[in-house]
Amino acid sequence: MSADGPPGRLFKNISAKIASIPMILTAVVVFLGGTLWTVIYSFTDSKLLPRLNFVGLAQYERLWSTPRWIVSIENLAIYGILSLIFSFVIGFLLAALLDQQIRFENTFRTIFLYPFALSFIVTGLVWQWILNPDFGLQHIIRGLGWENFTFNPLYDARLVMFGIVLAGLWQGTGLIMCLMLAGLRGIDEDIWKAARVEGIPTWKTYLFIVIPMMRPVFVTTLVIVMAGIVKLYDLVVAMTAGGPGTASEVPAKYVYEFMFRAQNLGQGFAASTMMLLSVAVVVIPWAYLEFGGKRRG
Amino acid sequence: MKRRALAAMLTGSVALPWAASAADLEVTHWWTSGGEAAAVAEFAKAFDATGNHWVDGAIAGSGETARSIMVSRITGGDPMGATQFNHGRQAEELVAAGLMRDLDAVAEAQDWKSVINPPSLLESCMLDGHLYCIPVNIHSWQWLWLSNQAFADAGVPVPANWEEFVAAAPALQKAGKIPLAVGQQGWQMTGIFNDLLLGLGGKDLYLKVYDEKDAEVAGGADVAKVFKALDDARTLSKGSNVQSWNEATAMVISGKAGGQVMGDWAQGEFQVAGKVAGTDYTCLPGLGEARYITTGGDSFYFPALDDPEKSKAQEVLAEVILSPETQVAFNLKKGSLPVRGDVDLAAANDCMKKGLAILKEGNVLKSTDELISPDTTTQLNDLMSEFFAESMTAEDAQKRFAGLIESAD
Amino acid sequence: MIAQQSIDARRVPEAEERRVIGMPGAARASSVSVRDLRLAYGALTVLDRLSLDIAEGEFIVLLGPSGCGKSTLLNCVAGLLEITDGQIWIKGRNVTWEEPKDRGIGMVFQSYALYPQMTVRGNLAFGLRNAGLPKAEIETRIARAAEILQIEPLLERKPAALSGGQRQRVAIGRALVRDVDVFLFDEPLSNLDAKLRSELRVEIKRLHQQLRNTMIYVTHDQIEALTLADRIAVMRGGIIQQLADPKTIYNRPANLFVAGFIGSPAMTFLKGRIAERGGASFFEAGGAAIALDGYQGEVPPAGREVILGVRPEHVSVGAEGAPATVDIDEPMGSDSLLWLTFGGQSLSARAPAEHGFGRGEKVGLGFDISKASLFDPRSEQRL
Amino acid sequence: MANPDMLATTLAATDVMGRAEPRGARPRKTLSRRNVMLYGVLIVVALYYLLPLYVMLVTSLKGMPEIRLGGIFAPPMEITFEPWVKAWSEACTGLNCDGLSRGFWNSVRITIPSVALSIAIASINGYALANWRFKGANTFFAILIFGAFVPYQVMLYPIVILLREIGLYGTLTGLVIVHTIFGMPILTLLFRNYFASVPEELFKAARVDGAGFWGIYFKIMLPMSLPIFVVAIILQVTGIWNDFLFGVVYTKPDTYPMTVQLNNIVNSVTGVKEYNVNMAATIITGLVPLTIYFISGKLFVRGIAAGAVKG
Repeated sequence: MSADGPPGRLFKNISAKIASIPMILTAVVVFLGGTLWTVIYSFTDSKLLPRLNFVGLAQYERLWSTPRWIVSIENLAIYGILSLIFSFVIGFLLAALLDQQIRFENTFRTIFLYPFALSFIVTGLVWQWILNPDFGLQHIIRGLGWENFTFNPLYDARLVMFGIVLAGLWQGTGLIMCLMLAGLRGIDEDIWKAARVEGIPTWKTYLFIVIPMMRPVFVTTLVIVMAGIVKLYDLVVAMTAGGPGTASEVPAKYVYEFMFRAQNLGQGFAASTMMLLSVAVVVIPWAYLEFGGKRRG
Repeated sequence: MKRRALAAMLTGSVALPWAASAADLEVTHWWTSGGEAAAVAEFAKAFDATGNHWVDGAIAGSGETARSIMVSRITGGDPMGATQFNHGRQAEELVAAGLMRDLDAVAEAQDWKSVINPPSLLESCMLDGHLYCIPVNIHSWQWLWLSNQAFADAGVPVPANWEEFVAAAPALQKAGKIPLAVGQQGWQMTGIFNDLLLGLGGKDLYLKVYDEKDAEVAGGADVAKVFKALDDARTLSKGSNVQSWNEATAMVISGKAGGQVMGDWAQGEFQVAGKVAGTDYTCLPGLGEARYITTGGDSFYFPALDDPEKSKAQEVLAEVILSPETQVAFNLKKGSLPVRGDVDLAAANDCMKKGLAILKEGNVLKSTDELISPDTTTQLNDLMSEFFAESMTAEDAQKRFAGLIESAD
Repeated sequence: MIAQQSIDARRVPEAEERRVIGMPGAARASSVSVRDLRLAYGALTVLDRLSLDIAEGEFIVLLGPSGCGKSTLLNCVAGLLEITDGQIWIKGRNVTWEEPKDRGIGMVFQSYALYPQMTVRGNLAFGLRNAGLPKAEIETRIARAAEILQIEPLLERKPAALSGGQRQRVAIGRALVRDVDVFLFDEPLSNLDAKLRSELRVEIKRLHQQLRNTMIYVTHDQIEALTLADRIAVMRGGIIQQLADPKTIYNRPANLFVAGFIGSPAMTFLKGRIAERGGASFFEAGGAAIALDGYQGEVPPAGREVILGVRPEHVSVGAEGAPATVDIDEPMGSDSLLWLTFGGQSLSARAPAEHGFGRGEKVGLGFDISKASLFDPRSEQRL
Repeated sequence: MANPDMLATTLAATDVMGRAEPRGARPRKTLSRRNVMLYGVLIVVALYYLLPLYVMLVTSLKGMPEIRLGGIFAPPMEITFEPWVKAWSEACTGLNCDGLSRGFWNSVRITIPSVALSIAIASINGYALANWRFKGANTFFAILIFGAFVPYQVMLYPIVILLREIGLYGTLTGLVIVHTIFGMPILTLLFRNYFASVPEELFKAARVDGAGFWGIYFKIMLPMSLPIFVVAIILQVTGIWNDFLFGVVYTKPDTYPMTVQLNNIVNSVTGVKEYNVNMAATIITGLVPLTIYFISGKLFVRGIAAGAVKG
């Protein structure tokens, strides 16, 4: 490079830029381009094939007057809130328990983590079976003498989302536990000593000292958990196929089915757009603040 | 030509002109249950006998899963050799976009116009005067399948129509049976509704609602009766904790459930299980009420391909599928009716013969697949599954149904 | 500003006395020159129009509290940070836009920054291999550096198997093998314990005397600065407050900040005003007065408010002198630090270990005014 | 956020791998009430986690008649491996009755290049983002993170069109690209965090030593990134092996992955559901990711510690 003046802006860091081309292409062409494409076609009356016959907001009007969409949103909210709370609480508690210098830590950790290796299809299938009232849990417990025992979430519209959360947690908390455990191990040993010297009870140390220090872990975990929640689809399909009725419908399923089953792409794209926009509005500014911001982290 | 093709199949000879160009043809379909798989094997066998090779692209689950994959592949520029669709309006746009090839030449040569019965089947494959698909079978929805054993256990005679069935339900329940087996999927419930609509309301009402899309009628007193009956069906289906239709059928086969409202494809399951119509189970077309059936069914579409050898093989496949021998073999296994009026179905069982008789009488109507768009169908399925799962009143359901018909396309 | 004024006063090292040992090329003329350097991140300006000239073979220390910009300046010289404006010259060459490797520098870091997966030998060889040197040459250089730093027995070990002091020797070795003219040290001793620190400090000094390379050394430890430097640049807020040899910095700090930052125990500051009696100037505070006879600098006119800065060791405690009261006695082994009240203000003084003064005792103070400083309270500059 | 620079620089370079030892409050070694509670809770929770696996295993070893008798938790009275044999080599989908065996090799063929490519690209992305930030890089990264939240179903159609336009639809390459694209957000995040936790001075030292973008990546960063690579490999093998949607949409019957066959077996019902075969098929399909977990569990935690703890 010439020593006489600054090199051109474009050629600064040129290797890094070249190496980032796949990322830039993915971000711009797939995620941004795909989103724009979806948004544009959501204003059309595309049926089986996309076509640019604009119909204004008609798809959105229909979307928001469809009970199934409303149910889907509510279900996602229920699932999201429940699985966020429970996976964080359970994941953290398990991690805290494993962090007590116990024996067989590896064994326990493997047991908690293995469901994560299975696909949602498998998880859904097994839990559908365990929760089946005719030969699953309810059947067994009734057989043990509690004749009136009723636990039949998958065929009860009011309880079905809880059944799905149960299976979702079974599969997902292991990873959360792992992340939390890693976070706990990253805490300086001196913090524990200091807390003990000052006579702060263990639970308080966790709550007011350790957890605030684990913020980066919580951020990463939140990204992973939330990304999983928005995408919720396979588990529902495998466990209930959206039933009973439409009681366990979720937005991703609505999108998929309107695009391919109802052959109403426009409607599917409108639903996609609502999902994408709500995600974009929350995620992009947050991601920029969290990961952009100041200097190299 | 037809004779020669027939001869080729019977002898397994490959020395015929069109057999000279052998090609692998991938055929996608969603026929994966026991009876279905046995039936589709007949197609494959016949096609392989022409020297070509049937590459099986079965996708299990339901038609919906499979259809999304098929549409993706066709629009993605990686089409299969042939694919199943329900005939009707599902593939309309693919044809319009020029992604499907026409079969005019084969149709001409084979004189399908005069052999396909009812002719309406072929019509629904036409667009702008060209033929784009071939119907492979006639499926009718309007059947009530009853387990003779369940009724014997309950100590009541096997009912002969819907009213009797409803009346017999308490006895079944007392005997620990579930009166009506229903899989928890919207399309199965919509099927029950449509059957009740045609069975209890009759042909005119059915057409007023679905063909003319008369919202007033849909909200009127006649349809209200149908919804009342649907309410009964809902009550009778309590405790039916299965998802797919064949699991529900299995409940009837084993005598756990009294009956199931399902299309004639359920027949295949009874057959695979070794049950005999009349002695082990009873079938009531039109639910034992009005003797009409709708002629839905499956058809095959042929995506436009660049490879001339494969294009040729497509024509061979179309021809083979519609040949009388394949038709007989296939439909016997599948439990559906052949699309040709000129084949002999002596081997058919009781139930199929009942269907054939109705077909002969000409009491056939277009299926909802042909009358309303998949979009409307999906909304209808949602409504019905909500109705079955929740405590929605019949009145509310009807109100939404009327609204749906009003905006239907 | 201050930096610019002080440049002219820089001390020229006695180049003719240098004995050249070790690295060939160490005697080559070299100097670093930073011209009007500006570094800004958006609206935030970290370094503003900073200039600094370093003579060949000079050992310069950048000293200041954390966040003063000293490490940033070093990184700019190294080429690890891209500057916003200005120029950097090394050995008469404009290297402003050159890669670090092309600037002829070697750098030693606080955390040693040894490549954990490579052996010590691998660490030393890495840069040379990147430069495409022949194998034999690499071996020669490593052997020589290892000899100078006495790390020969460690060559085949991984960094994880080394102690902190050993790691830092290796880190220095990595700069050494590059055979460069300018060494940059970024707080190299901060991670070591006190004993090791003083050992390595001596070693670095010896190394400099041996090699006579230009060295730029960043630290927040004034002892390191005072012991090592030919010249010290005291920095705050991205600005060089004073650039001078250690003696000047110590005795004639350019402003209040430098005065307070340098020296341990710290300089005491007394607020007061100038008075004049019989042609002599006095510093007056709370009824007490100190004669300003022999002050090294310009004594302002009477009536002016000033701050008097005086180091504890330049205050003598005895029976006679300016009256003060003993508050606290801090014995420090070799001597004692006395905290006194003088003219209503607090003042510290160094006294012999066996001074015999008790708490509350009245004493008299003597001041070595030639080593004291007067500051303008508003501009904080030395007068 | 805690200042990561400080955190990173105070860590000696060799400590970067993260710790694997417990560091919580120390329990007494005796069989105290606390320990009884601790292990009690852990064992109960472990049972909850093991229950489904137990059910799967037990069921897969039973014959159909025994399953009909009910009692999904009862151990098999008569152990039979027939369901396993059937699931592996006999179960039918449509006309193909070769069970999962065919899909297994397809899955291997899909998984290996997809895992390799996605990790290669994501690690370079993360490295560029952490150590060589250029103008606009954060904007692209923010979009990428947004991509992590995009349901696959939503992007199915645009990707069909994209692949069609570049002529890769229906090819293995196309599928590998799709997996790479959808694996990129989370992996890039992990790698970026990991590389950011490597002391900056190490990176600076390497630059002074004359190593460039690729030199530092291959000679400095890669050799010290084993834990995060293990995490990435585990996540990707699991994700790609278990993928159904892309596998079925972007391939043909000849190259269907194992999950598609699993779905076909599980959902093709011949009258009565063959639960034992289904369960055997399920276990067989999950065997590869499960094995990887069991083997590298400890490294996984260490890697996670390095990739997620430092933000």
